[in-house]
Amino acid sequence: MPWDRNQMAARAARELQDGMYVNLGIGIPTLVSNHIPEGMTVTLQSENGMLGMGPFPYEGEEDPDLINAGKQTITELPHTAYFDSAQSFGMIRGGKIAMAILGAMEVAENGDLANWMIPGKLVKGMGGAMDLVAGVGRVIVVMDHTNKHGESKVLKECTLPLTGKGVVDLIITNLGVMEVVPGGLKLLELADGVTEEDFRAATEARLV
Amino acid sequence: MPWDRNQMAARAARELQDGMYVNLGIGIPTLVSNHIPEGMTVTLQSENGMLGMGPFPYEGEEDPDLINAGKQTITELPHTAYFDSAQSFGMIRGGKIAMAILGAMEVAENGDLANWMIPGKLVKGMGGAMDLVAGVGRVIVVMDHTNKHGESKVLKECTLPLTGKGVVDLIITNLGVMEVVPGGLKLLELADGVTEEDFRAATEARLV
Amino acid sequence: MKKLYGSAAEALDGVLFDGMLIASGGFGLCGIPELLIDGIVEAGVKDLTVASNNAGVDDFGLGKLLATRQVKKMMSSYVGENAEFMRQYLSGELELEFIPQGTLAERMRAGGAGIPGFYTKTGVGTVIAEGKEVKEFDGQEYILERGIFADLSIVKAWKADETGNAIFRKTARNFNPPAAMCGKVCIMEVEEIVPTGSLDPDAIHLPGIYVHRLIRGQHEKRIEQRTVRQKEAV
Amino acid sequence: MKKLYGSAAEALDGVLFDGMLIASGGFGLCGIPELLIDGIVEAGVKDLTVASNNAGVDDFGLGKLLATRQVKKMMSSYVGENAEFMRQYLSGELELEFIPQGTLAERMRAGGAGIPGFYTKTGVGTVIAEGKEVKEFDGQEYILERGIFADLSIVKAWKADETGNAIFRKTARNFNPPAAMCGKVCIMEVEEIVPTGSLDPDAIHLPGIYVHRLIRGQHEKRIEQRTVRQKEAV
Repeated sequence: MPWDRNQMAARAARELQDGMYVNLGIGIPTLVSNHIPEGMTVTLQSENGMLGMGPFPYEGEEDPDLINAGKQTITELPHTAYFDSAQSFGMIRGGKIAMAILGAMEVAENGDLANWMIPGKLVKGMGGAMDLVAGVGRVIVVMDHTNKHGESKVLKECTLPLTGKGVVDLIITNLGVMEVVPGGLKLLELADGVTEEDFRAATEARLV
Repeated sequence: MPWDRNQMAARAARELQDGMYVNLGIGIPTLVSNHIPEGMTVTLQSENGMLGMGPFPYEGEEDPDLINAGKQTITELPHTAYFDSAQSFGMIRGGKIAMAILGAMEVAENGDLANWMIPGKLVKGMGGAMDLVAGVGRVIVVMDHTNKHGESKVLKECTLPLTGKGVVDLIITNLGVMEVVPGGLKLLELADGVTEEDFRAATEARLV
Repeated sequence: MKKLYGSAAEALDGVLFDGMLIASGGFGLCGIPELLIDGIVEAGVKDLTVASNNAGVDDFGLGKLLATRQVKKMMSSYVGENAEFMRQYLSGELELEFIPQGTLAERMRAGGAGIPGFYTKTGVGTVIAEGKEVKEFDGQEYILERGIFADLSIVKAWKADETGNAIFRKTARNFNPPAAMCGKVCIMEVEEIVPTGSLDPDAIHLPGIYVHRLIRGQHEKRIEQRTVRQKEAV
Repeated sequence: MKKLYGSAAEALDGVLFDGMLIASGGFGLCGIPELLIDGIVEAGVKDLTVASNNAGVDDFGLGKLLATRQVKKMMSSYVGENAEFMRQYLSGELELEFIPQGTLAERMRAGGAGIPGFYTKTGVGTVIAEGKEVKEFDGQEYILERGIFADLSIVKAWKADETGNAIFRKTARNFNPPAAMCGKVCIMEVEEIVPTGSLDPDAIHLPGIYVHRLIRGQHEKRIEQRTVRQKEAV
C-alpha cells in the first residue's frame, strides 16, 4: 500500500539531523514538523524573517505581527530570532539553511524542479521557492508519484516552467524514495507493499 | 592673513545644514564639530558603525567597545544607533550620508582627490576614504593650500595615486574656498587679507 | 529638523508624482504601511510602479490602490489573494514583474546600499533568467540582478523616536528595512513615537538616517490567515 | 547539538589547516576575537590568509599571528599600527591586499549571502580598479568586486545564548556580523552565555544559524587610542 501524507512526512523527517536549520514548504512538508524525533533539535526557518518557528497559537493568542511564510498565525520559541527579509534570504542563498523540504508538480531525473507555474492557469508567483531551491544545502521533494490522471510526475524532463535547474537531491513520493545521482534516479526505498515493478511502471524518469 | 585650522573648520561648518548626517575625517575636519551652530542638529557618523557620535569621554569613563573610526574612545548621544560595518558602508555607498569633510594631499581641478598613498613611503591603507568619496552626497576637502615646500596642492592633475576620480565638490584651504565646476575651479571666497593675486599664485589648477 | 508629520496626507505632500516608483514594506498584510497606502489613494497619483512582495487583498493594503486603478505595474513575488488584481492582470490592464522573493529583498537592499547590480544563482535556468546577463564564477552560473532605486519608500515600524530610529515587531519587520533603504525619500508610519533616548542604541533595527518623514497612527493590522490549535485537555 | 565548547583549543579542533582563508571580526582592537587568535597561535597552523579590516598591534590581536609568521597574506583596509607587520610587508615576507573598508565589509556580507560578485563605484578610477571588470549602469562606471567565502570565521560578541543567537555591544559590532556570515565554519567567543530564551528575539544581531561553535572567556579589551576630555569646572 502506498504511503499516505503522514507516512511521507515521517519518511522525510528521517532525513533530519540534530542541530539542523530547515525550511518546510506548504502542504505535506509542513507535516514533517510533527515527526521530529524526541530529543532532536531542529530549528525551522520561516523565510519572511524568523528562525525558531513555533506551533499555531491557541485561540485568542493570535498576533498579527507573527506569521509564517504561508501567512498563517504562528508562535515563537525560546531560541527564536527575527530579522528582515534581505537577511532571511541572505541565509537561504548563502547555504546556511541545511535543508528545504518542498512539494512539487514535476521533478526530472537530472534534478530539475517545477512547482510554481502552469501555463494558461492562474499564476500567483514563485514566492521564495526559487531562492530556496537555488540556495539551501539539500532539497528534498515530497509529492505524490503520479498526478490525478495517473501520469508520472517523476519525469525524464520537466514539461512545466522550472523553479530550479538540477536542484533536487532526494524525492520522496507515496511509492518510495529516490536519490538524484549522475545519469538518473537511484531507487533507495519502496513504500510498504509497493513492488519495484509497480514503482518502475509509475516512473517515467530513468532509474539507475 | 591665511586662515588657521580653526578658521578653516569654522568655514567648513558653514556648509552644514539642520538635520544633516555627516562624516568627518581625521585632522582639521574633526574640528568642524566644534563649530556646529547653536540649535542646529547635525548627526555625525563614525563609519565603523555608529550614527550620533558624541564627544570624547571623561577620564575614567572610556569604554573599549565604543570607539570612532580613528580608534579613539568616544561617547554616545540620546539618538545614537549602532550597526555593523556592512550596514554602515551601505549607507555611505547608498548616498544616505549628505556630506563628508575630509583632508587631502592633493586635489585636481576636475575633482580628483588623492589622500591615501605616497609611493615609496609607508602605505597604511585607504581605510574607508575611497568608499566615502565615492558614496556620500557631497565631498568637501579641507587642507592647506600648499605643501611644506610651498608647492600648490590644488593641481591641474593629481600626481599621487587617487582616492577617487572627480569626487570633490568644494575645497576649503587656508587661502580660500573653491567650488569644482565644469572646466576648473571657481573661486568663491578669499581668506581675510589674502589677495586674489596671492591666491592665484599659490594655485596650479585652472580657476574659472 | 522635524521629521514628525501630523498625518499621512501631510507626510506625502510634495513627494508624489504620476509614474513614480514606490517601494513598500510588508509581507502579506503583516507590517504594511496601511496609513500611507490610504494617503496615496486619497492623493490620487497614478501610473504607479509598486515594488512590494505582495499586492494586498481586495479591500486592504495595496489592494486599495489597485481598486482605484492607480497602479500601472507591480514588482512582486506572490500575488493573487486579490480578485481585482487578477482581473486587471488577466485583462492586460496591469503589468506584473514576478521577482523571486529573496531577489526582490536583495534588489531593494542593494539599491539602498548603492549597489547597481549583483549576481545570484536564484532563477538560473528558469524564465527569470531570460534576458539577463549570465556570468560564471568558479564554474557555476549566476545571473545579474539590478538594485532597485525607488522614488519613494513607504514602510511601517512598531516604534520610533523623533529622529526616526525605528524598531519593528516580530515578523512585521520583513521587507520594511530593505524597502526603507532603497527610496530617495522614505516615509515611515509607526504605532508609537517614543522619546529620543528611550530606545536602546544597540537594538535599533533601522537608523533614522533612512527615514525622512514620520507619522504615528492607529493600525488595523488585519490577519490574513488566522490559524489556531486546540488547547490540549488538561 | 551542543555548540558550546570549553576552550578556544577545543573549539578550533578539527577546523584548522595550513593555507586556509580566515575572516576575522573586529575594528582596530575593538571587538576582536582575542581568545580564538590566541588559540590559532597555539595551534601553529600556517600560510594563513586573513581577511580583517586591521592587523592588530605588535603584541595584541592579529599581531600575535604575524609575530609567529603564521600569516602569508592579509586582506585589509588599514594596517601599520604594527612594526612587525610593516617589517614583514616591506621585506616581502607578507602579502597584502588593500581593500577599501566598505568593499571589504560588503565582500564578506556578499559571501555570506551567496552573492559571488557585486558592482560598486568605490575605487573606480583608482589602483583598486586595476584588473577588475568595469561595467556601466545608467551611464556611470562601477567595478566588479567578489564575495569572500572563508574557510573559517572567527568573531567576538558580547552575549549569546546556547544556540548561538548573539548580541554585540556598541561599536564592537563592526565587522563581526559580516565576518561571521562568510565562513563555512564560524566560531564565536563571547563574554557571557545567557540562558536560551533570555534574549529578546527582536534584538538579536546575529541569529545562531551563523554560529557553529561557541566559547566563553575573559577578554582584555585593550584600548588603542585612549582619548578623553577634561571635566568642565563646576
